[in-house]
Amino acid sequence: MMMNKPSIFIYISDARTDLLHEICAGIEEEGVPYEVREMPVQDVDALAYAAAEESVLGSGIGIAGDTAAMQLRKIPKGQNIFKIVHPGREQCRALGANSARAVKRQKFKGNDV
Amino acid sequence: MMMNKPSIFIYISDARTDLLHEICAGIEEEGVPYEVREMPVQDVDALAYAAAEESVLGSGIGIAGDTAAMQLRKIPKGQNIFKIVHPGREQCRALGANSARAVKRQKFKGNDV
Amino acid sequence: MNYIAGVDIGNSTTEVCIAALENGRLHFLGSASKMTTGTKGTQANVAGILAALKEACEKLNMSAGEISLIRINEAAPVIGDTAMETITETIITESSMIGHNPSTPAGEGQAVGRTISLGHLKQGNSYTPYIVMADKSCSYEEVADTLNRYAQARNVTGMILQADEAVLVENRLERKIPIVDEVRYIEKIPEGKLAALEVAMAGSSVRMLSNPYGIATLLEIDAQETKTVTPIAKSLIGKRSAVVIKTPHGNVREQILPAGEIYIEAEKDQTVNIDAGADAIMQALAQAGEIRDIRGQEQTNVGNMLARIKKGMSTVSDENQEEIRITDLLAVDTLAPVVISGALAGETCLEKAVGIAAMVKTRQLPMEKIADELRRQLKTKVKVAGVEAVMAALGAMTTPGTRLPLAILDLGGGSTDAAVMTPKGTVRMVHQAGAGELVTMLIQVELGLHSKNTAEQIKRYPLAKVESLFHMRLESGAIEFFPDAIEPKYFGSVVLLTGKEMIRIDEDIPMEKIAAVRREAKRKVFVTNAVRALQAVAPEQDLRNIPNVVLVGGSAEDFEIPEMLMEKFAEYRIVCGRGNIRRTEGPRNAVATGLVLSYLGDSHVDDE
Amino acid sequence: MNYIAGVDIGNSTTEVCIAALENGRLHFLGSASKMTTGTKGTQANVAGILAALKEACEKLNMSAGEISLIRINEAAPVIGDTAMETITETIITESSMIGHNPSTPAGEGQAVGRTISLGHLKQGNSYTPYIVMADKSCSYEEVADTLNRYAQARNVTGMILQADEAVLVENRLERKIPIVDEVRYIEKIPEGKLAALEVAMAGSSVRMLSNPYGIATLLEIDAQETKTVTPIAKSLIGKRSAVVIKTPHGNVREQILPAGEIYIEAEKDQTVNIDAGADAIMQALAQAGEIRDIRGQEQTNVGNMLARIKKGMSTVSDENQEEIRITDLLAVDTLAPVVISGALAGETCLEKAVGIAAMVKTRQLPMEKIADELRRQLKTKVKVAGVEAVMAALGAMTTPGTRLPLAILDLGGGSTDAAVMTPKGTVRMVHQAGAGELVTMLIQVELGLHSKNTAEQIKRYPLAKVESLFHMRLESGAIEFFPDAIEPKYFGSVVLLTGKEMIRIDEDIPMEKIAAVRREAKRKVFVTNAVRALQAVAPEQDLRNIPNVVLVGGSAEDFEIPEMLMEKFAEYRIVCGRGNIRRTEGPRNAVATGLVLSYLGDSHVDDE
Ligand SMILES: Nc1ncnc2c1ncn2[C@@H]1O[C@H](COP(=O)(O)OP(=O)(O)O)[C@@H](O)[C@H]1O
Ligand SMILES: Nc1ncnc2c1ncn2[C@@H]1O[C@H](COP(=O)(O)OP(=O)(O)O)[C@@H](O)[C@H]1O
Ligand SMILES: [Mg+2]
Ligand SMILES: [Mg+2]
Repeated sequence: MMMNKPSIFIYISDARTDLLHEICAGIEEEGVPYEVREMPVQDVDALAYAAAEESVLGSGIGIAGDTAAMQLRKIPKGQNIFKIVHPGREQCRALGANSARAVKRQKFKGNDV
Repeated sequence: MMMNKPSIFIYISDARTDLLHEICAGIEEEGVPYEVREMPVQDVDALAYAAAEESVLGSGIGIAGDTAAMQLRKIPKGQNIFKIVHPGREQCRALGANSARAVKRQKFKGNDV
Repeated sequence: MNYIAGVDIGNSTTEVCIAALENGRLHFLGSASKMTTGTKGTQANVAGILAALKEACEKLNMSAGEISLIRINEAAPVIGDTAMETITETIITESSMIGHNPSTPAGEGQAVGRTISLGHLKQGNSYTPYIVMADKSCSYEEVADTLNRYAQARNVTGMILQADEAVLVENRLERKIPIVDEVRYIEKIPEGKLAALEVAMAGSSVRMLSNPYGIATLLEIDAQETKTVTPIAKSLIGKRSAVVIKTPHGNVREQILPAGEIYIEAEKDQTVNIDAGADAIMQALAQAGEIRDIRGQEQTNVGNMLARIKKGMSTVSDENQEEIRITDLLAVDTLAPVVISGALAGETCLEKAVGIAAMVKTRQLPMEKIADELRRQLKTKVKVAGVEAVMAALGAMTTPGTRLPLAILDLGGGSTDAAVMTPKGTVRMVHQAGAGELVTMLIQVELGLHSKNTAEQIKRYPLAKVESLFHMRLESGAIEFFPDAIEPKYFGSVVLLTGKEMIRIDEDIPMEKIAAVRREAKRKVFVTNAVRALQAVAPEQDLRNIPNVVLVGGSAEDFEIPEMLMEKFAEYRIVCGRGNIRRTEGPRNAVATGLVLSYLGDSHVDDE
Repeated sequence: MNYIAGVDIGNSTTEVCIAALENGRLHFLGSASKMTTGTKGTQANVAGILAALKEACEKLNMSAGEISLIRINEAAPVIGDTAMETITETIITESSMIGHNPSTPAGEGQAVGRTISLGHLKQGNSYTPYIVMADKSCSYEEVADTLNRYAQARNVTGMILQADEAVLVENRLERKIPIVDEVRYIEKIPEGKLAALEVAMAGSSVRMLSNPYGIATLLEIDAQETKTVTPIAKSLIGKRSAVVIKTPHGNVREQILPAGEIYIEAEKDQTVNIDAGADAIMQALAQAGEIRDIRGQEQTNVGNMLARIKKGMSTVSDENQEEIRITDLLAVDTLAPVVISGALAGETCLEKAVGIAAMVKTRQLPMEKIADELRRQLKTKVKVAGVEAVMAALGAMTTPGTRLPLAILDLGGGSTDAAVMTPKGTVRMVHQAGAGELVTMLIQVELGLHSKNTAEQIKRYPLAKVESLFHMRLESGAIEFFPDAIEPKYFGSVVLLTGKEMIRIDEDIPMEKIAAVRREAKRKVFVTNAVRALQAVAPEQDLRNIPNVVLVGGSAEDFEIPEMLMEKFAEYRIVCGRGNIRRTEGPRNAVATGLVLSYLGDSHVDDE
């Protein structure tokens, strides 16, 4: 296996495009690279878990339909750091930003988790 | 998969016991937990690579026969951080200590790598 | 068996100590401490005393009723109080500056141009350099599209955005420009003005706009104008991004508030203005000799503050306000981060302020009333027995390695008290304003914390930064692992390690900054005050005449103050360290212990 | 076309500037700078001058031969030099203490007992508490086995190990005890002595043994002995682990070295001892008035140091040593980490030291000789043209936003020079000892660095800590990622970010410590000196009479010094900032530019 470039992984399955779009914007504004991969799995927990496990940076996002979750490496599957269902634009941006902030070791946005 | 306890993984295959013993002592003195697993593989590069990838702490050691290597997660297989062949006691201790120091973000022992 | 209890009512803490008297010898059995209930010296204290006695007795499997004599301290009628006085105020006039730290601006570098809103770009021309402003109603795609469309027809050199989208916009631009974002009140920026904009590299701060001559170079202003932009340059030091807008009257003004004068009535009367700073105030105090009273100029901040302190004390002590006097002050210079008025993006500026602790003296604290109430409730003998500082010295003597002459420094909440006891038993003492509470206040003000409680905790506990869900970095640089992944709410936060739980600090301040402010606050208050206090009681006012100093009181429990003082006093070859009362109590319980010990030397007249 | 070059030979840097003269107007074309070759004012400088001219000409596609006039500065005959003087020395007598920071001691807590070697444990008894010592010939298994075997028969309270195996031993013990390891000279510890041992929690430092009364409590010593252990307690502040051994004459002594006196020959002669500290020395200097010469007491460190400086200068300048005078000093207090003599585990202690920069004055620097040599080699006119400080002021005036009266501060390597130029063209100036090189020296000494070069780089570049193979944490707290995994040799190290390569600091010092020392060194030298220099040249010696200050010279390029000075001078409402010579050169090239500019006002007598 070759080394990945350090980036946040976003694993998607049948994802609502506006969710993906805004989550990516959230990450991009924070200046951390990301990669999007279409996956066969359906379960958002599994997507987020796998994304985090496989990212060099240890930070991953799963999007299935209109649900998204953010995960960090070695956190058990299903214990997502954040999970948003039918989210609005700001929620998506924050989820993306937080996946990047985890990498930058900065406090999460929307502090009162 | 359940979450691992944070520990350094040592994957061994037909390892010389004194090597294992001293390497473990090196880690133990640094106060970081470790786990030893007997593996079917023979290649020290592959052992060290797998150990690092699978350790929550991202730090692993492979020992095959009288060769040992220390690896960190996401460093390509074969590009070991340290590799020692027919080592003496102090070299083994240092290898173990350095796998722990990587975790503690301290400088490696035997600075002039 | 006769049981004797010593009770020490402090500003903050009520401490008790219980001993058994057998064949004329005392055996110390135990102790306890509780928060003081009510203001020191008032009947409200009784609740706290009873609670402390109860706790101590329970540990010994006895009841408070079995105590045959309670000795309470003749508390010095002095109480410390603290207040803060801001003496400068920075005001931006005519929206002339933005200087803040958006976490993600984009495109490092400088730009000069005329301000123009995105919507008006069309009406612009091709030869003027522009700095374009876009409010958050425009999406980043729109903004980038528009700029790319005008790439040839307009010369856009930089951008100011209201939304947090600088990186998003810059990534889509064909020609890269510096972009400042998160400018909250973007609508206040005038159009058509010449402006200079700078974004620093990640991890560093602006270099051109924090230099008056840098601004002069970019905005081509003359020497007179350069003088007026100097406060702007100064307030931009350390900022990640900045904009300076050239407006005819635009400026940043540092206004000195009418802080008022302090009048010291003393052997040699003194007058000093608060805005002369702490050093001048302390010098005036040192020159005054014995102080009768300190007042503040009427109708000024400091005047109101000192009057408020006296009034509060007079209510508590049932004395006329005229009888209440202020006999000591500790003034400390500090810098408080305050949001600049007129700011466009919530800019803050460090305003100068003076923190003041005052020592208030009343004629007499009604300790007898407290004694009466205790007699009534416990039906035992209660005696008001001896001066606090003497008792503290007696108690401190139980620390191993001490001998007379001995100095104690009682580092409390409101006051720092010192006493020197000679081998002949004579005692000199002094009560000085300023102790643990002033430290807490300085920490709160300098870090801009919302809660005093957070400041108190910062004072007491070492810091760590949670760097992942699995580990934290301690203040000392060491890394510590959590046995299990920690809750995400702690992620990236600075926390306090109390030994039990982990307290998260909500404010977003770097750990190193918090630690530096904490140490500096302790140094400013306690090193200054300890030297001042010992000088006052030292034989011939010379510190070298004091062989050893025992630190007692709540602030002597601090994890770094005793070592600061020890290093300071080492210069004078003084043995100094945290006390260890009765080998077991650490720096606590000195007065209570002294009260029990003094029973042996006392005349034992029965008093009901 | 006439080309005119200005050449400024500095202690460190030789700068040139080239302009074309057309119709009586100057057009600046370009500039260059090179390291000065040889000591300033000697013929060895010519090589550097030629190199700089060549570089400037190449950029302009011309040859140095085309230059019609070279104007070189009439360098002030003053040269700065720096040296360091340690004034205390800490000595341990009779192996009475161990206090160091092994990275992995074990079993936090305190212990008291008699020292005994592992081998002698058998001969011990069951009632004495013991502290067992094991050298590195015993394996950790043996040590643990032995202790477990004696678990009932002996009362072992703590351990001292030579090898780095404390955790290994402790993990195998049935009864946990605190263990100090990595004690290099363990064989020097006497057996049968009472000792107290303490290991602090990870991330904190010892609390009991850094307190004299704590030692008194554990070792049950009296007040007199407590006084003698105070230096031990002080030197244990901040240590992770410690042992104090009670030996009859054991002690830690801080010895004051005979540092010697300084004699200031001046309007009012002064004598001051080096060990009185920097403040006293600077005060003596301030009171002296105009200084003729400064000497040091013969046969002392400072005497030798000042004599050495004069001798070096006399060799260079071909003058009698008697003609060479020292006209200014800057003294700075500093603390140098030094290995304590007699230490058992390589303990270090912060010794007091004074850093000194001296200003050496000779009668005249032989600039004419340099001019001759240039004439010979380039066959052009060369003129020695004007006083350095005046030229610097002329050049500084090209900074946008300035006007007369104007003050410049030339922050160089050896000296800090100031000049004030009034609208009438009169200039007052001063040359003061102490600048960039003293800062570098302070950094080297206070951090205990092996190489001066490392100190120079620490001065110039921001820091970062490499926390993994993929990222580093910048001094500002920001995290930065590497595009690819970095070499393992950088792992865990503190590095300097030069913009190009990354420099690893070999010494193991926390990043925060390095940054604090760096800033403090800059503040001590430049803030002190800038105020002192401006006061010397300010009209009526009042800083408020100076409206603006332009910072020039190599140290004005520093990334934090200009802002420190700006904040300092803001108190006096002075406009202060890094110069921007000719809008393009930043703080560099002021003198060279001034030399060219002064051509217009000059009398133009041809000189060959
Ligand atoms: N562990 C501690 N560390 C630092 N400061 C402490 C600690 N415990 C108490 N204090 C401080 O001690 C002060 C109270 O001291 P105390 O002697 O109880 O006062 P008083 O004698 O006036 O009752 C408060 O300012 C409190 O913050
Ligand atoms: N980028 C920089 N940052 C900080 N200091 C610098 C920088 N460049 C040069 N210096 C310092 O400037 C000093 C030399 O200044 P310079 O003006 O060249 O001296 P001189 O006028 O004596 O030739 C040296 O101490 C050097 O360390
Ligand atoms: Mg942004
Ligand atoms: Mg160890």
